[in-house]
Amino acid sequence: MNDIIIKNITRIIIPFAQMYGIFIILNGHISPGGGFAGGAIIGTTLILYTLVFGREKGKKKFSHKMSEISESGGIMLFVIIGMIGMITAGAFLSNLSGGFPQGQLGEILSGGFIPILMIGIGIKVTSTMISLFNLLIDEEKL
Amino acid sequence: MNIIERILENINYIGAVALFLIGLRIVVLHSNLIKRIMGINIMGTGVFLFFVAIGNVSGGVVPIVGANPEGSTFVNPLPSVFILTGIVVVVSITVYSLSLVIRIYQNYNTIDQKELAELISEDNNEH
Amino acid sequence: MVYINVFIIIFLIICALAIGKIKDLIGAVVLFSAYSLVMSILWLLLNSPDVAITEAAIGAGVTSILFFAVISKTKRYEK
Amino acid sequence: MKNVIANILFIVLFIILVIAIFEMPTSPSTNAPAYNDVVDYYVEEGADETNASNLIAGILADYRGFDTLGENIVLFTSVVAVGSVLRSTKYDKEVKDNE
Amino acid sequence: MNIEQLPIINLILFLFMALLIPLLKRRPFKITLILGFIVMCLVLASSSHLLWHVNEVGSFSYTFGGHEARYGIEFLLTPFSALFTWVIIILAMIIYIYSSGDATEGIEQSEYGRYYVLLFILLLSMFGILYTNDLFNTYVFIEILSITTCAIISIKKKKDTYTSAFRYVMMNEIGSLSYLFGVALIYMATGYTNISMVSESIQVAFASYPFNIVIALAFMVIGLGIKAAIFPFHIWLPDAHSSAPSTSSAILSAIVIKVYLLVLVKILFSVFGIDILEQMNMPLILLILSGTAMILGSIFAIAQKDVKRMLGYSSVAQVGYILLGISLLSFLGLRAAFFHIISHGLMKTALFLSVGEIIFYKKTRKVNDFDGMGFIMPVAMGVFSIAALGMIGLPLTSGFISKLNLGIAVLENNYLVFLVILIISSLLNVIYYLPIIILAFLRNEKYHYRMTTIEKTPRTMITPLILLGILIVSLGLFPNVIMPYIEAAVETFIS
Repeated sequence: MNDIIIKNITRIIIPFAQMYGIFIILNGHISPGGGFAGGAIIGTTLILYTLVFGREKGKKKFSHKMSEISESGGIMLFVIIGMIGMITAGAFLSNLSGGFPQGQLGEILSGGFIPILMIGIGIKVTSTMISLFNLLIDEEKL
Repeated sequence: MNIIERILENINYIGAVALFLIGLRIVVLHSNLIKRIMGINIMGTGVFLFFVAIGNVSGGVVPIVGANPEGSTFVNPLPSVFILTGIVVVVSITVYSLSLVIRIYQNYNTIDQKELAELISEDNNEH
Repeated sequence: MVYINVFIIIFLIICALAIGKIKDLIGAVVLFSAYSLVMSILWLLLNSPDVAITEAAIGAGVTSILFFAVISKTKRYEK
Repeated sequence: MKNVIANILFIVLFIILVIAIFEMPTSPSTNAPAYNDVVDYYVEEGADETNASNLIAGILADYRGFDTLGENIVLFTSVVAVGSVLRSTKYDKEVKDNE
Repeated sequence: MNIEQLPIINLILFLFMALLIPLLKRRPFKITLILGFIVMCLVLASSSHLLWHVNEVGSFSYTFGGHEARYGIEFLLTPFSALFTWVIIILAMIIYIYSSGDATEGIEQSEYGRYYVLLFILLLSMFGILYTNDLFNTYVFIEILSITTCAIISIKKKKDTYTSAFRYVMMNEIGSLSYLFGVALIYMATGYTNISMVSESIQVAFASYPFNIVIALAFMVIGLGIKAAIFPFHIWLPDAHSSAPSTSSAILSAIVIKVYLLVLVKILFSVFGIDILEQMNMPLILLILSGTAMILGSIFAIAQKDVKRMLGYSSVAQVGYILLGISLLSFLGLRAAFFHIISHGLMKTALFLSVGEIIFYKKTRKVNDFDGMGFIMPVAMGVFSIAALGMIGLPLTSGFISKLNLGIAVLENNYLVFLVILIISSLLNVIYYLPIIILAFLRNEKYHYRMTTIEKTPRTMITPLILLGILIVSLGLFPNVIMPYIEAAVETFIS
């Protein structure tokens, strides 16, 4: 696509949409939202970028290697947090009883591992959405 | 009329069942493969609507502690949790079946179930 | 309130039926997107905003884009 | 003809289900059987036990965190599965060459 | 680290292995295979220990996050789940060793990594399904299982795999969503998803809201029936089995279908309970389905020319046997069903793997081409014959014991009709299995000279086949080795 209006508007919109996605992820445990919704929003912005500026530029923003790392990294983070609970409290995914900091109810830093998990899920969903889109749209490299 | 009142009371459940069955009809009877995947999505939303309707409490508020006035009743949070999981699962299945559709189109040059069946039976007869 | 609910349900059912009937697949995806959006409004009415946000982002956003991507690589019209 | 029979079948099924719904505990109130002691526990203790003010996030990540892990595995699997289907390989080359 | 952590450690081991494989893709593939084998050995050790533990010390439950079972998710380790996870890991190891001998027919070298990722996630989901005691958690694992099973079919780059995988994924998804609808209805009436809590309160719910329970039962049985290929819903199975790679067909037919049947057992006996089932006449419906499956599955199998399709239809008939045992709702019936799940798992694995070897080296899948195959590939055909005789139900094989048990269970309930059906179905089995054995071994003297030109097959392919042959025969000779464990597993449902 070579339309200058679309390109400029996309450039303006994307940071705001990504900020909104990050806001939703970080506020997941104090207001409606969470990792899935926020991750999907950030994922759609990346898809929009790829659609407007082409596959090559999109690849630069979010490379294959990066998506692979965040792909397994999301689950890895989840399991490691669960294992910490297993070691400290004797049960997989122990939250506050596993020794995670409690924080102040209603603040961003609260809820033990919930914000960390939400960030992990957000990264995972983002990378999944963009890599699925890339897989579907990729030209056959023969 | 009594019956209309009852329908109005249970409209969400009836809608959920209707959507489930419409989705099922599209999946089973429609011949276009992409439409069938959409049917799966419609079926899914039907089930999720059923779950949400179970969790709803009229006059209730969203279960966020501290954001609501004292004494207000919370809606049931558990169905929402189930659906959040369910939505993502249905998306994964959708994407996987879409990838299969791309491959089927590349191999048979059609995404219509009836034409596909003919092509496959021709293939089998050749061997 | 009840009447809005009833109206939305009727809209959803008509949308779902139309998805089954329409011949143009792009149109079907647009209908599906609208369907998801209205569904998320309904879930907002039923007091579950978390699900509504997720459905609006995933159902109306990502799924539709993926459908468009696939239709662009296959056929647009069905017979 | 086949479609007509199927449509009638679906309509009959729909009517049966609607009649069944009338017998179900559908009232959107706290008296519904789904709104039981478990929900009360979540509402009363959930915020203290997880220290997250959004109860849904608390349940999602803490009480039912294992479901969420399973869901992440579904996403991971879907990427692997789509990759296994769509990554072009030698087979596609052969098909292209034949054409 | 006490014993209660072992189930979750099993799952984490599988998950880590699956995540590790993509990282190892630049190294020689042997390292991945050896690591995977080590993981499987570890899981086998821990499952064996768990099997011993639950039978000697007693069942235990494990809850996540230290919450009470009703508020969180619970793993329940009973003799049932311990026995069948143990069986699954043994069968999976045999198939794994076989597939490591680069005989994963039809899968390309570049896809091996993904194949093993999917295999380990498949094992994870099956373990999860058997361990978990939560209806919704079961749904999540069922979805993982269905997406991985479809993916290990479509990983083979051939035209017809895509269409059959597409049909399979559609059927699977209808099944999963029906199951989820059933969960919604049960949740609506009882307010729990934990199976123990549901079974405590389901009698009350059935008294006040019978429609909920009836429709939930219908949806769940249909949903799981589609996935387990119970008779009218079996249409996806022959296509999927015949087009998949041989190792995948073995996994599908020997393990995956059985897992869905086990979930069905769990749902029928633990969630609803015998009382409600009998009030709804559920056993009768299931009995009729199983009877038709036993006859029609075998008749369809006779008509097939493709050997893998034939084996697929034979699975439909065998699911009928298992369902017959389940639907008798008696101790003996369930015992026979469980024994048949194990013995059919062994026999079908042996059949698919030996056929897979023949397809791999001889590139033929027509039944008629098996002429003199016994002299060309004696080990593969020998194991095939043992397993086929087991399917017919000849003495000295495990198939005989399961049919004997099934016959006793049927007689106990005075269903003479089903004894007749059992015998007819066995005779039909004879019609399609025996000609292959005769073709391969007894006719065509001219092939004798080929004995000298036996194909050199890798040891990793031969060993599992011989092992399977030995297991089938020894299970037929000494069924009492495993019977106490099966009886303990049955006692978790019927005391």
